[in-house]
Amino acid sequence: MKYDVFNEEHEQFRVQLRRFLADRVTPHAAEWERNRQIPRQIWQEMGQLGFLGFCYDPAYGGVGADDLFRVVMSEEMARCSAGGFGVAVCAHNDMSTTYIDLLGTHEQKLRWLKPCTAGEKVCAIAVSEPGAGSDVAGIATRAERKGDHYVIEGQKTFITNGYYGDILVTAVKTDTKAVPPHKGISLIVVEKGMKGVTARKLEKIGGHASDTAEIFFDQVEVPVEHLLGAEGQAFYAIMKNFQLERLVATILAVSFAQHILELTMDHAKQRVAFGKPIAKFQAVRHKLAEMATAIELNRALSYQCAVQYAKGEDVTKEISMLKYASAEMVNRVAYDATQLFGGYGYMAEYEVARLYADLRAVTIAGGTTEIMKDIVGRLMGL
Amino acid sequence: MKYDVFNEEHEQFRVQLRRFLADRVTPHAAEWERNRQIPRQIWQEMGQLGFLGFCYDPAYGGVGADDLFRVVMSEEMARCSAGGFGVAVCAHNDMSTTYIDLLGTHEQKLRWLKPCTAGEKVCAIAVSEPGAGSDVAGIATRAERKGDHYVIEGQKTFITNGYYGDILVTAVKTDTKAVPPHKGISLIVVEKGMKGVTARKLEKIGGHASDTAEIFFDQVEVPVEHLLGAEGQAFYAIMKNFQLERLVATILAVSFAQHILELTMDHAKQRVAFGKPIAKFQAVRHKLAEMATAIELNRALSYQCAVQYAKGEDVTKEISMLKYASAEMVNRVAYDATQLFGGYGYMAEYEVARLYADLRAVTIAGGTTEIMKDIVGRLMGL
Amino acid sequence: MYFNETHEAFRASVKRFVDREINPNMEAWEAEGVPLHELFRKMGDLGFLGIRYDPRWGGQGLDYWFETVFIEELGHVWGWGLPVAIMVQTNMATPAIDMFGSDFLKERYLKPAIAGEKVAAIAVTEPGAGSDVAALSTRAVRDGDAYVINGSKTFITNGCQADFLTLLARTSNDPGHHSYGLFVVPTDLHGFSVSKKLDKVGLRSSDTAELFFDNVRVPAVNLIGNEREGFIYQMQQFQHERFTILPITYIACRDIIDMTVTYIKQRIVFGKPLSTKQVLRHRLVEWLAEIESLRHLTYHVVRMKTAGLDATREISMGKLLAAQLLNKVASGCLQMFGGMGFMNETLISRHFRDTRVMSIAGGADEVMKDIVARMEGF
Amino acid sequence: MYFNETHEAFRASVKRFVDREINPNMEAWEAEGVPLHELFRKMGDLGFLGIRYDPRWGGQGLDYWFETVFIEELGHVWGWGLPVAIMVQTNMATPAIDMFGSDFLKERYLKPAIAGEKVAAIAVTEPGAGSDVAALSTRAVRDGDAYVINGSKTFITNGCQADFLTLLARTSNDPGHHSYGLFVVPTDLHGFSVSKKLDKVGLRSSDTAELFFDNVRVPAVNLIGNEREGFIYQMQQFQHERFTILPITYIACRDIIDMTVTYIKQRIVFGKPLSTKQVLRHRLVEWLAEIESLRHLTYHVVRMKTAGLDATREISMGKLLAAQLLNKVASGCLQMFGGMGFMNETLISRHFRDTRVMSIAGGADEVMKDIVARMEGF
Repeated sequence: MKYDVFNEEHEQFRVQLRRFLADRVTPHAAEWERNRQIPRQIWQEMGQLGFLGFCYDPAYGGVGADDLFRVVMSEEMARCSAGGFGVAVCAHNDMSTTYIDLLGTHEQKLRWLKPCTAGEKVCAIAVSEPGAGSDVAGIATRAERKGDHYVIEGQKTFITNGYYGDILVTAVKTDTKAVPPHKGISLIVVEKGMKGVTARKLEKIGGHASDTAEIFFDQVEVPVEHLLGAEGQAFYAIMKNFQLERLVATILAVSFAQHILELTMDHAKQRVAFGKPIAKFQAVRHKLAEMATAIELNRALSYQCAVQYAKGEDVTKEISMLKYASAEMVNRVAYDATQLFGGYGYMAEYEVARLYADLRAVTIAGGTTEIMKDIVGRLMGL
Repeated sequence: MKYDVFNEEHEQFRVQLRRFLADRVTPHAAEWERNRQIPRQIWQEMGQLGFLGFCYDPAYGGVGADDLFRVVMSEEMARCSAGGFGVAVCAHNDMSTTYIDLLGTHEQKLRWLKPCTAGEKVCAIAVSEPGAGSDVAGIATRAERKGDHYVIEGQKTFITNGYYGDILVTAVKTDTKAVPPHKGISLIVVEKGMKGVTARKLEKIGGHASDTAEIFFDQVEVPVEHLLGAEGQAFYAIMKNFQLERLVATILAVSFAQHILELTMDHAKQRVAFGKPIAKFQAVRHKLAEMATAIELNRALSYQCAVQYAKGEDVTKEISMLKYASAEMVNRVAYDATQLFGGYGYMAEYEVARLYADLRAVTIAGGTTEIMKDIVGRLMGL
Repeated sequence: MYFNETHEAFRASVKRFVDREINPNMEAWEAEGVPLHELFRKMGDLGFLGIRYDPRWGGQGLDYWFETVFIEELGHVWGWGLPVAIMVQTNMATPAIDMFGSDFLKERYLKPAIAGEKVAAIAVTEPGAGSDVAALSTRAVRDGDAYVINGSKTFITNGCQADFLTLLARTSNDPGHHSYGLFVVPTDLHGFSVSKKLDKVGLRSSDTAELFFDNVRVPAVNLIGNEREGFIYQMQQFQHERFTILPITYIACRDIIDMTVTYIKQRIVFGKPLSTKQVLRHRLVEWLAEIESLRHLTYHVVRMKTAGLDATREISMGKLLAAQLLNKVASGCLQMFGGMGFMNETLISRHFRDTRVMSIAGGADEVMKDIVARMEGF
Repeated sequence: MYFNETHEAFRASVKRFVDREINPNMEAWEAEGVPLHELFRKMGDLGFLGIRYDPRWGGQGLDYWFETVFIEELGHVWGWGLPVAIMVQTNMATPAIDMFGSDFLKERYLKPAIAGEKVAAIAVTEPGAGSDVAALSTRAVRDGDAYVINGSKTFITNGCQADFLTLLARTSNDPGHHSYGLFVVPTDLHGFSVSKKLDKVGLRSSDTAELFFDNVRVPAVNLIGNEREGFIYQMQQFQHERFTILPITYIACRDIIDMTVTYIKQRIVFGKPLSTKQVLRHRLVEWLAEIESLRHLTYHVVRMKTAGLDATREISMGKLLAAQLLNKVASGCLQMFGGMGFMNETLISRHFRDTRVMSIAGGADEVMKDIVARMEGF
């Protein structure tokens, strides 16, 4: 079905990106997964080709593209058969550099945003802590002002790009006595090389190409010029960018699901049991029809949200709905797909098997299903 | 969220219709349900006010409105608290008179379509038979040409408006030897007063205001001028109009669900248990959030389909998806709503209780969930 | 495997009664209501209304297995209104009298209830208080040799025909669970009235009423046990009530599936019987597997009860599973009947209408979950 | 309620073994694989590998209840790879030898398998044939005093370490089920090779292999029973295999829930323990109710087997329910661990990865449904 969402420029961008991914990413995906690392070179290539930071001002290497380009990007990242890669790139592009763009000064943007757009630096957002996930106001990492420095002490966890990345946009408490507490939260750029910053790589169920880290800040001295925006201003920026982050997560989920469906349809048409392709069994056919339907339902609402979001409308409720609905959907689709693949659906050499593990994170990362329902309920006035 | 689907004229139509329904329908709904009949007068009023046949040519009483007016109409019918009424009107407006408009000659339209648009005659579509529901090609009702008449022999069932209605657009086999069999199917207009036509009213679980009948044709002589279109031409018309019928069914389902959600939210905010409104219990809040999410997913895809359908695009696959997804969704929503109403959810004086029974039909009527999945599977190339 | 010859003989007599005295009348009773006194008299004569109760009051003095057999056979009734009416008599309104009542109450109410001479109802729920018993506002105030009762009760099965009610009322303003009394309230007392007969989605062969108590003077001897412990008694009585849905469900679900299979085997669609459709076959099996599990959870409960163990946890789990299964099977089988399923003339439509309430009445699903969660200590 | 003192003593000895010899090693075995010979030798010494088998071959000669105790205790293992490896030895690859094999085969293979001296594997599935056994293409052709086997098998648990395989191969081109033979194939024969060690989503402590047979000459005495009845034997052996998932599931699910409850009780979110969240509490109860039901369906199966009845229908139902429950609980509990659940250092992540296969292996859910549907006659 036609959706009339994207214009010609979006589609051109899609074609270029798709070609790039097919040439430069898909063939190496297995290797990156095995190495649990994405080579630096690929970031640089993406930067050079305009696949990073395209929404930002030309002064910082972007082209001022609209948010629908992010949608195109997410769709393509999900179908390039590189588990974890899409998450890493979106974490850089849509979930962390965005804060520098939103809150940073011209100098800060030149210093950090520009190299991120060029793919020379890899960016991460560090909000989650062992004791505070969705409860952003509850973070314990402190930044104490001492003269022209902040001294940061604390710990972050589940930070995508946190191990191999360069720039950490870090949420800290600059005022522990603020009432309400979220007014004491600020964002400070921490560079990975700084003294007192250490990272521990976490081994995950899936998404292996992307690195996820625990990060420790032990009396890290950061110049005050690393503060993004004003002190205490970060909470609203974080809440705002969560919408983009969740929209991107939704687009990824829908596109992953579509990709899995296509792989499964191919398999079901080829795999013969009891004398016919398994696609000819009603239970299989109906399952595939259900998968396609669930995908289409989520696609329609996600495009609708994307269009409204790009127009600047507040679609927090709908994005929260979608974040969880699409995440649950893609997990269901992955489950059903592995079922239809039979024993092969459990073998790591099959993409659906890997995706089943990779995608388990999506009902959790970026706000759990339960938190999303809490938010939707609140926005419904309950 | 804004959907940018309807223009000002649509919204004006909505306002007028909503006012009419609130004044003339909702207050009498209980009575009609008890009487198991909709008074003739209301059809006439609707006709006079332009709420019937608005899509047809002015020559036959319409205003040549686009199909999105049907969408508006369905939405409003679902929220007027009159169980069965919406189905009766949509059966007349979107599921039966449409064939006269599509296939009829000028004379036929003057004779049957015009009074239907005026609300003077009530129309029904008679396809289903005891032995053939979705299997339209398998109908057994015969129409044998004898001179300038057809002689119809057979039986139809589950015919909405079949008991009190006037005009039956009847699917018959004019050629029992056609290969493939569906090429032998024609549509003939049967008037209820004709000799040999009898109807038995069926008692249903719900939707009581609307009459549903079994109709028997015992050597019914019908002049050949009652044939709509050419002999053997009906199957494709039926398949085509099924798309509209199913789209309307989807819109009804989504709107019913929205209506139920609103009733349930009101209840959940007011009903106190264990010292607080039940809406404050997480299990209740999440349930309501889930209902709202399921509705929004179906709404987004149904609007998208409606827009494309109105443009003349082929959206058979997506409409088939929606037909079943929305029907299952509204049943789930009704189930959950009755649960949240507790004992009141089972008492017939509560609208959600009645709707729970009314809506059970929607996963069956107009093509069962299973048939829809079969169709989707086929259109996916499985 | 689990029942012996005596059980099976008893089963046969219940079956005969269901086949001859109940099912042929269900159509009429659905339309007009059940004449409970007439029916219960017959059941009383056959010993069906006091299976577990002491022979001293006319009971059979049999064990939980016989009760299970009885309830299983009620699963074959063509509709749920009547079994519910019977279960109110045997498992909802009388167990507390049996367990905690005085000999006076047993002689005066339990005995005629067992004999089928008096119809009983259980009056706990109120318009403002369902599961939240602490919100009950019907009060019983001691006045000389009587308690004066004021308030209203709703959703009372058998409420229009009952001769007496087992009624829970607040006897103290203290918070907590020790502020309620359980009373046997005859319905011929001055000030009692049926304020409304309720119209329901289903269960049409059972009457459901809203009751009103306007200074009803109930003799103090009609108090069951201690005037502050009624809530505790009722919680125990609830276990008997909730248990009933377990056996009836796995039997009725099996019947529903059987009649559906019969239908889809003869229903030809696109040239083949509907029963050849894989998705329908698979769906039926999923339900059958749950039915089989529920049966064995039930027998486990029977063994626990027989051994004198507290089965609250298992009964709550079973109530939850049974009610959900029932709704799933009734609605799912209706689907397989296609258009005919929505027509009142098809029995499946009655099952669909009747079963919806099972996840709500007798403790909603959510309440069952709360109970188990609390018992599990989380 | 269902186990006596002897059972409980046996349970304690299995438990001790799991706690001391298995769980402390699981982390290492997940990384490097289990040294099956070493482990099985210990288990053989303790009599764990021949619980039901004839003492003549070193078995314990105990009944199905003891087997159930053993499998239940394996439910406490921290991961599924090892229990699966053990179950292959005791319930998948050897029951047919026990039931239909010659004394020669029992002496030569069953006895050392029971003693833990030989590791067994079951080789049925092929790259082109999973549930569709009729599509099996591995052939065994009689040639003098041997059968010559050609073909390949896949998804073979213990395949890399096995000393012998119980292998199903086509012995005739006739259609139907009487064209297969079941063979005991030692892996040191010429022409046998492990063509591939398979990398899996989970079950990392168990090895899974693709095997290749290139003119492998198996002595004719290694045929189990009749050369045309292997399929029939295998169908019976499947019942032993499929049963194993029942006890292990309800125990493991309970363990998973317990560890999740422990976690959510101490995990504070927005100032309150996560365990106070109603939706989580309710979800846990739903699973507990299914766990309890599955347990009692299982004990029913044990009683049926003990009574010598055919429990194919009930085992198939149980396999279906257990596998689905397992997936639901593992994934649902992972959710409650939040981000930590996705990290390999959290045990729940292993359960999630390991359990996915249970709805696929040993007869997929769909196959179970087809079997029951056929047995039900629809």
